[in-house]
Amino acid sequence: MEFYLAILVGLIFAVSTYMMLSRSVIRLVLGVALLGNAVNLLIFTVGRVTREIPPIIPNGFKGMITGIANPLPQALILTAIVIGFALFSFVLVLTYRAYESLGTDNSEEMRIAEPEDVLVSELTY
Amino acid sequence: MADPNLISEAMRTAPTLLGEWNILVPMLGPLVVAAVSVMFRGKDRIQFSLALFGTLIALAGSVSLFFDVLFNGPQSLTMSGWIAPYGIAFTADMVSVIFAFVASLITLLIILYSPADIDKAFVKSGNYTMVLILLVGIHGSFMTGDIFNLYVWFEVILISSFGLLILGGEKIQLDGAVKYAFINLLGTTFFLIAVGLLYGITGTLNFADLYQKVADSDATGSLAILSIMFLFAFGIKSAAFPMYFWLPAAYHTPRITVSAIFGGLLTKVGIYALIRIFSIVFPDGNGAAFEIFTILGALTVLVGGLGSIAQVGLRRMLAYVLISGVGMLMIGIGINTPLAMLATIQYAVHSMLVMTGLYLIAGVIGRMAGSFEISKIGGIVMQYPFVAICYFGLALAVMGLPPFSGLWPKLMMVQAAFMNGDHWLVAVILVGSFLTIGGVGRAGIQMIWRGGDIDTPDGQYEPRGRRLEKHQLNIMMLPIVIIFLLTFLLGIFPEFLIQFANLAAGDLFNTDLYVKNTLGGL
Amino acid sequence: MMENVYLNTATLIAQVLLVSSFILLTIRLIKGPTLSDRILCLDMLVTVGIGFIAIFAIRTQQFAYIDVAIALGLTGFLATIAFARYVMWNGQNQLKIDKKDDKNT
Amino acid sequence: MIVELIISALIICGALLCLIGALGVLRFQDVYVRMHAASKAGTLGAGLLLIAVAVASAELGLITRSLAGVVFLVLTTPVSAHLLARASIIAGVKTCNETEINLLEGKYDKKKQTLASHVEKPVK
Amino acid sequence: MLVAVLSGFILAIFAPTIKRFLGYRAGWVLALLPASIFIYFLSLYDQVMTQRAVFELYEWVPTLGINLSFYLDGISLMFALLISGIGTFIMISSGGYLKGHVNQGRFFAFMLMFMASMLGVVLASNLIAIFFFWEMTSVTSFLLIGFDHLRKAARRAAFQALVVTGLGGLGMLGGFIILGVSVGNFELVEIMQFGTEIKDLDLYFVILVLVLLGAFTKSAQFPFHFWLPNAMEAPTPVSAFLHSATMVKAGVYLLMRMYPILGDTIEWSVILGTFGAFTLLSGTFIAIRQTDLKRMLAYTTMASLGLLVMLIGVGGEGAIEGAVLYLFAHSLFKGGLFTVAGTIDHEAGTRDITKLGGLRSKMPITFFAALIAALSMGGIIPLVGFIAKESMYHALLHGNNYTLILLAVAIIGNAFMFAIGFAVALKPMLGKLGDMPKAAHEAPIMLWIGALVLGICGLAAGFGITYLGSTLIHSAVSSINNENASTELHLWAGINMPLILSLFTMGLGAIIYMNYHRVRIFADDVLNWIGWGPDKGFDQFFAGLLAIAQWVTRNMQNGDLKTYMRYIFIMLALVIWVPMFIYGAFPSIDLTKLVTPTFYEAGILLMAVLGLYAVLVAKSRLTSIVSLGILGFSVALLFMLFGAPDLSFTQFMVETLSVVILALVMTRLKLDKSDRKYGLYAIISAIIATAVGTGMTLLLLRVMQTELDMSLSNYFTKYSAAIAHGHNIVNVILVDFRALDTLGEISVVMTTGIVVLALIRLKPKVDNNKDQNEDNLKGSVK
Amino acid sequence: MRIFTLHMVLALAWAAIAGNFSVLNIIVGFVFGLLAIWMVREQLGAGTYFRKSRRIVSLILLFVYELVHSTFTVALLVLKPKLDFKPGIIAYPLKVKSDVEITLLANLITLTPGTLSIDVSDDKKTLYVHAIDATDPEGIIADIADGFEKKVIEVFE
Amino acid sequence: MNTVILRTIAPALTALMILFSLFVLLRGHNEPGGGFIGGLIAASAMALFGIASGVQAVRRALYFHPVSLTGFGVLMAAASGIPSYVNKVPFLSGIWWKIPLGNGEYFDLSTPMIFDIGVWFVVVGAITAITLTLEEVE
Ligand code: NA
Ligand code: NA
Repeated sequence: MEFYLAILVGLIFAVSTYMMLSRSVIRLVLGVALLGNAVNLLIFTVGRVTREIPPIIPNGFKGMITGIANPLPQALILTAIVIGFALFSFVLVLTYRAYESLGTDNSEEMRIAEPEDVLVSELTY
Repeated sequence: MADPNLISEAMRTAPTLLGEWNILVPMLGPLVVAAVSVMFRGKDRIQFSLALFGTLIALAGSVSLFFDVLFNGPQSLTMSGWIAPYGIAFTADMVSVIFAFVASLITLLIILYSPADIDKAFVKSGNYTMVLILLVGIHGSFMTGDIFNLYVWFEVILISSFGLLILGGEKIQLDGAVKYAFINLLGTTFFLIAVGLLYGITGTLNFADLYQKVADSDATGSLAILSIMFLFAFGIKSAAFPMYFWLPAAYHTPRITVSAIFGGLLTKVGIYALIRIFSIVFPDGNGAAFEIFTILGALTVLVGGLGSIAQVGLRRMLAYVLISGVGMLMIGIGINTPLAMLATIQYAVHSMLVMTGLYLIAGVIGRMAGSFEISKIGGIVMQYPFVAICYFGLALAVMGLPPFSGLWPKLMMVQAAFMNGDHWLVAVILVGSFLTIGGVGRAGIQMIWRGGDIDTPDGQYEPRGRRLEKHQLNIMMLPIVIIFLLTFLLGIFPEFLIQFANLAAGDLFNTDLYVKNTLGGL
Repeated sequence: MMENVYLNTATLIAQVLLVSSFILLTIRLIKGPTLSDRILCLDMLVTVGIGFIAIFAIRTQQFAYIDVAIALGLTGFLATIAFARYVMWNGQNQLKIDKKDDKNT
Repeated sequence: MIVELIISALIICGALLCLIGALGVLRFQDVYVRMHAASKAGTLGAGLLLIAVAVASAELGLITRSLAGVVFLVLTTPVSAHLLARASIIAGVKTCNETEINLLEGKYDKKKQTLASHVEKPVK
Repeated sequence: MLVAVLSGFILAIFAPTIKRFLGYRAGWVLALLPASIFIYFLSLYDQVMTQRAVFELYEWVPTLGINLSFYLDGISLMFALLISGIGTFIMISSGGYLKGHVNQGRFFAFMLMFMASMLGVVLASNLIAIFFFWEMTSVTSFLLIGFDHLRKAARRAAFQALVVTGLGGLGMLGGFIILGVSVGNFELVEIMQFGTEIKDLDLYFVILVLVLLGAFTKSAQFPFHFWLPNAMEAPTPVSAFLHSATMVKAGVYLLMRMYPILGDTIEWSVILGTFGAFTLLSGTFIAIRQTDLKRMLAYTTMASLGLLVMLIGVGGEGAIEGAVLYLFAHSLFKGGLFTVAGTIDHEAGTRDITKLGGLRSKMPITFFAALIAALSMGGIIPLVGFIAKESMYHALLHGNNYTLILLAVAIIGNAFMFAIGFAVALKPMLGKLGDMPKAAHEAPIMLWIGALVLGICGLAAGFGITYLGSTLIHSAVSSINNENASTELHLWAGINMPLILSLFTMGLGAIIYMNYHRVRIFADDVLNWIGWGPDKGFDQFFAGLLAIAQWVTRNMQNGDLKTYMRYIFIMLALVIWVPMFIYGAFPSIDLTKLVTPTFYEAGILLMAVLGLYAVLVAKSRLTSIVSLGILGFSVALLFMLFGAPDLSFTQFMVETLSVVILALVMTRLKLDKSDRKYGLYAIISAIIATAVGTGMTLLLLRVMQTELDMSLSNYFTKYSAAIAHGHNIVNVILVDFRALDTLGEISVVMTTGIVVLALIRLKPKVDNNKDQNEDNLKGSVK
Repeated sequence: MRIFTLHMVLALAWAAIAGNFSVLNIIVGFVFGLLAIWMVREQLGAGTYFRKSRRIVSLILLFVYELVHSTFTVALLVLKPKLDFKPGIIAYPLKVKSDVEITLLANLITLTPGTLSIDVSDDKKTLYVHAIDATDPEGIIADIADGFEKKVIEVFE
Repeated sequence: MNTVILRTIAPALTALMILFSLFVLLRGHNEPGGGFIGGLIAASAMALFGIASGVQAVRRALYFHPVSLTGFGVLMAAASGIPSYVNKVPFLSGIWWKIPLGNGEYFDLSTPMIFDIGVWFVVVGAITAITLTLEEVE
């Protein structure tokens, strides 16, 4: 099963990369969202997958149980999802503010921080 | 209650002593204060006091931890009562505490400078809270002994740096922030990917445990890829070639205190992580990582140096100087000998201090001249000779000229490179240093010595900027003078730092000590 | 997992049906043609998803999953509302919008 | 045994309804008609499946939660359908060619964002 | 000696204060320091003579084995005496020369620091310490040259000096470190014990070149000489100090110091000889074209340095003796001449030799001082310059064919210098009164005292040469050669070949002096015809560097996020693929062992892929967002299928909230253009994307070939319910086992809250389009 | 409402007496409480309480019936090879006044055969309804008016 | 959005969601759920409330500024590590108390639970702050 998940992970990475190579910052944001999914799924896959049995210990049971899904990657992903969501919100709002302020979501037109004339043209002392 | 036998096999049973909490203080102190300051958001009066308080706690914690580590060796505390590698361990060795101390000190200085730079509206929007959170993330990164936990602290740093960067919402900031945000987000994401895959190979997250598991692993090919991926991810964070774009795009856009924090601290955390990971997880580089370090480092030095020559803006120039310094650090890590690590740590401390100082003084200069454009700045030595002296000293420091701190790490780095047989690196370090002289020197000559604007005729001096009020200048100059004195003292009494940096470098090569402290002699 | 033949067969068939529904809805989502159609598909997808979770819970006897279904029932609706809000706003402000690009406007 | 049969029937019916709903969404001509398929077949289908869970799980907490799930579905689905339909109308999403009458046409005032009431024409 | 070196620095700090209290007379007071240092070194004279050297060592950086050690032998003693002695007079004359200048105090400070640095260079005996002080001289001379900083030329000159000497210093550092590491010691005394071993090192040539780079740049050897004449922008006392006794001699000192360590090899003689000879000739040739007194002197200084370098290159006792003598003589006469030039400038208001004339009667003392200095420079008996010349001719005569060529060079060079020396000293004094801006009269004592004393010293040295030769000079030569020299000097050695050559030189010089104007025109024409020189070259070099810098910066940092992203993702692809190829770390997939997915797993995977496809082909951004919802939904279902209810739960919720926020934001955007991209760029993007995607898949598969160590998860499973009282292991990990992660994570979430608020709420009041950078300067204290 | 509160108090009291606050026990308490109130319905004036309860149940039953019915109607349409129905948007004149009633009615309409509420006019007099088969608008209006609207009014009167 | 239907139904749904959120929060230790998920549900509730009834209504309903809630949450989570200090165990160690309810039953209070509630506050506060702020942007 990991094999198929790995292919899906690769596909998501590819699409995410393609999106992030766009001019439109909105597409970049979507690329970020996709990337988050890809990474989460990657960690999930790398923790090896088990079908159906959640890492929840049945009531009254206190010892070691087997056959459950690997809980650690799940916890890590949970953390990563929430962080990813927070950062996603940020870049989204940032994009919005950049759009509002710069009048574009086209990254090619975002040249205020780095205009053409930032370089010294001749020697002076 | 649970079976005592079970508890004794799963948990730490020895009582936790008061002193052991010390390792938490630099992180937890500012966090609690930051949480309080969030609750009092909008009350600008107490924000500054809280920030000062939080930073002082962090500083006090760092200092006390420093001595603890100095006298008693590396310190470790595994959280939540579990034993490492299952719980998250904080482990502090000399490297951590040196970085932690300098970071706290710099933050304190910047906080002291802030009232002269930060508007009320900024304070109400959480400027100081973000600084505190940044400090939390930085200290967390320095102390943690767990690679996923490191990722979390990196995210803490990242989000607070985003906040500081956009505070004010100017067009230029937003533009810079867009570039900064996406590239840095990718950096941490790649880090997370690498962490995930590393877990997939070793099944563990704790540094000390990783040290053993990676060494025992026969998945050398995958580990080689991962080591380079870590290098790549932290390379983005540290602004190494060719992943540094975000830095020149953004560092000149926010308030000067923010530039100073960024310049002084942020890239160094990436460097710290590289040092940590490549001393514990991949101590023998697992392949070609160290060669890549030196190659990228060399390119970074050169590109940074060239960039600093080409800039018309003071802050932009400093950004490139900073990048060049990152290259030096990368080179040091790549050489990977005790001397090189000593040089790296020494350089890191020097660079943290000096870059902060330079950005802060750029703030004074910019305020004075009404612009950060070098061609519009002039006559500083006539208006404020004291400012000129400070700039001059910091510039010398960053160029690596005596009698300031930059000389020594450069010297050690050259020595380490030569001793390691990397003769070409000697050339690169020297050329890089030369380029910095060209950039920083020429900018300084123009800003300090020239009469006024670029068109000012010879001998005519026309002050252009607004005169700073005296108390404002005093607020701004105090931290700068402290940094100036520190870099001067480190220039003439380098041994003061070198002895500690040497211990730190020793710690980095004495991995067993770290492992033993973290895993409790397992 | 389950000893009962009827139930086993039923869940199996149901899963086939639901997965088919997913795919059909996805096809409609890709085809569009308007944004509203796509949103509708997403909304329906969530509804079918709730059913899917229910079947899954029955099949695996892991009833813990039911809470996920409930949450989905509560919040899937929120996404639709947000999108609807966007569509409506877009309709109200179609002043500068290039129709070639976005068919729904 | 009977319980299992009931569950099986519920499951099959629910899943079938979901499929029909999906098919309707795929087949129908415009978004408004598709909404009929989605809101009715979908809700009943998913509802039946949740009821199946309620029946299958002998635990009271689960029963109540499953039924609560049904209630939530019934509460939310019409609202989202209403909002989406309304938004589509405002956004100018055309009804299909087969549409017999459209009394909403021209009732929305986009500037004032108001919807006028329908005035009955004099009795035929 | 430590005190002697440091006192200069410490006094420098207080110099401005002292000046504030005493005014220009502070010069007298401050001169007491170099004077007492001079006396101090004189007092060590006997000790040096008897013990050959005095050594002092302080621990400095013990970790690195670097000491602050001082070593006083003949050569360093001679330099120390010259520095402090001449320093004394320069301090005095600075007092007068800059009388009334607002920044005189600063000037004193710089001078003192400079002097102290120079002392450090010549006294230090640890390579690193030498380097430290060496760079200090670069820094302080930079400050001095740029003292008149409001003039662009001064700024440029200072920058040149900094860059050129800085470059040299870096080279020297490299050389020193290679040397020190190769022999395992940085202490000069120890290194000198190594003898020929060093010359046999593989890296000998590298060390030599690097150290010579340091020496040549400092000593203004061609082609690094250009900074020196430009350094004339400095006030005259600086010129005198820099160009007579000290800074430029640092290079010569270094060569002398290194002579026993690196010298006496073919490489050494050829490089030093060639560069020295070329510098001598070009220096004189350029000097003669000048009309500015100071520039003339500066170029002759360059020539003299060439001469010295040439002699050190030749090596051997005779040549070294000649070099030491010439160095001694030069320090005295050049110091004097510069002071004279400064005095004339100060009194007449010009340094233009074509305008000056007839000052002899107005400034008799100055004239006298000038005359003595010129005589010494011309090498006329009985001045010390004469003996120096004799000595060097003697040495060059007794060498091989190569040294005979150098002899010819030396003769021509000396003849020119003879002419120039007289031109400087006599032209302004003799003839009719020139057309000068100021009515000149004799300068105050502070200005001429230095020149006079130096001149008299030169005279005295000439007469006392026998004594001097058996003591100071002997000692210096011995220490350079690292063996006891057989120095024996006399003012009059009888009529011999060197004397004849000397007379020939003077004759030639006299001819040049008489045809001075014609020669100058000729030199001018030639140099104009060449049209290119290192001075222009410096600008061209920097322009070139700037062009490279611009090119690199523009191409790397073009301001376009898209480009940056492309670099990053190309890097990512390389990071995965290159090592994968190198290590052959491809996954091996056993298709027979693959677990077949159930139909519903396959269906959900298919749905995910369809969702991705929809995202990709979506024409509008909103369609992409909705399609993204499908992917998120599929991933959540996958989590559920593989036993992760918490993840599934969170994923659903986050997906929903993401969509809500996206829709809220999209509502604010008026996106009016299609952002689809076609053509080459899309293809490149697709290639990069494919490389990244497949790379990730392969890497992931490869990683999963290893057996996963489940010990962590097993531990969590074992103790979750038993000790941590929680049955949901994932939750227990989050709030107990790894609660610290969660603490960090909620800090992120909290910060995101305030950051987003700040982002939306805090907007600039006036969105100034013109100069955004200016807006950052608005902050104020309220 | 007053009686409903009493009802809840009784249910909780039962749980307290039993010393068991499980959901099951509270439900049991609720049923017993209902019985108790029914016994004293006249004293409490709880007649309407029961009438209302009955009407609610009746509404729910109608709804379930209509939902199932409507689903099958739609299902038939979906499965029919040819899509030959004539959809349309009709205006339903509202009799109900309050927001809650309107909302309830609109939602019920959505879940019933061939109709889907689109929007309510600002004066709350017209409910625009999309009908999947709008060949007979009057019939649909009459169905709603006699069906759901009547029952809704009853519940809320 | 200004529609009668949504406006009418939203408060009920919001209340239900909050209730569900608390339920998910409190049982997270043993079943799927916990502070994050609970917080996300509650935040969704707030978002819904905001969309339906306007931002001001939510602000009034919350009484505290949502950002203050996040600060409180972090403080609470961090504070849950403090009893460890007293008990001489490392930071964030789980400590369980049985709080007697007076009738012989006990309420299980634990530091992990306090921690999780802190998480809940943070998530609710931050996301609500974001959605509300976005809602009210001009
Ligand atoms: Na729904
Ligand atoms: Na949980």
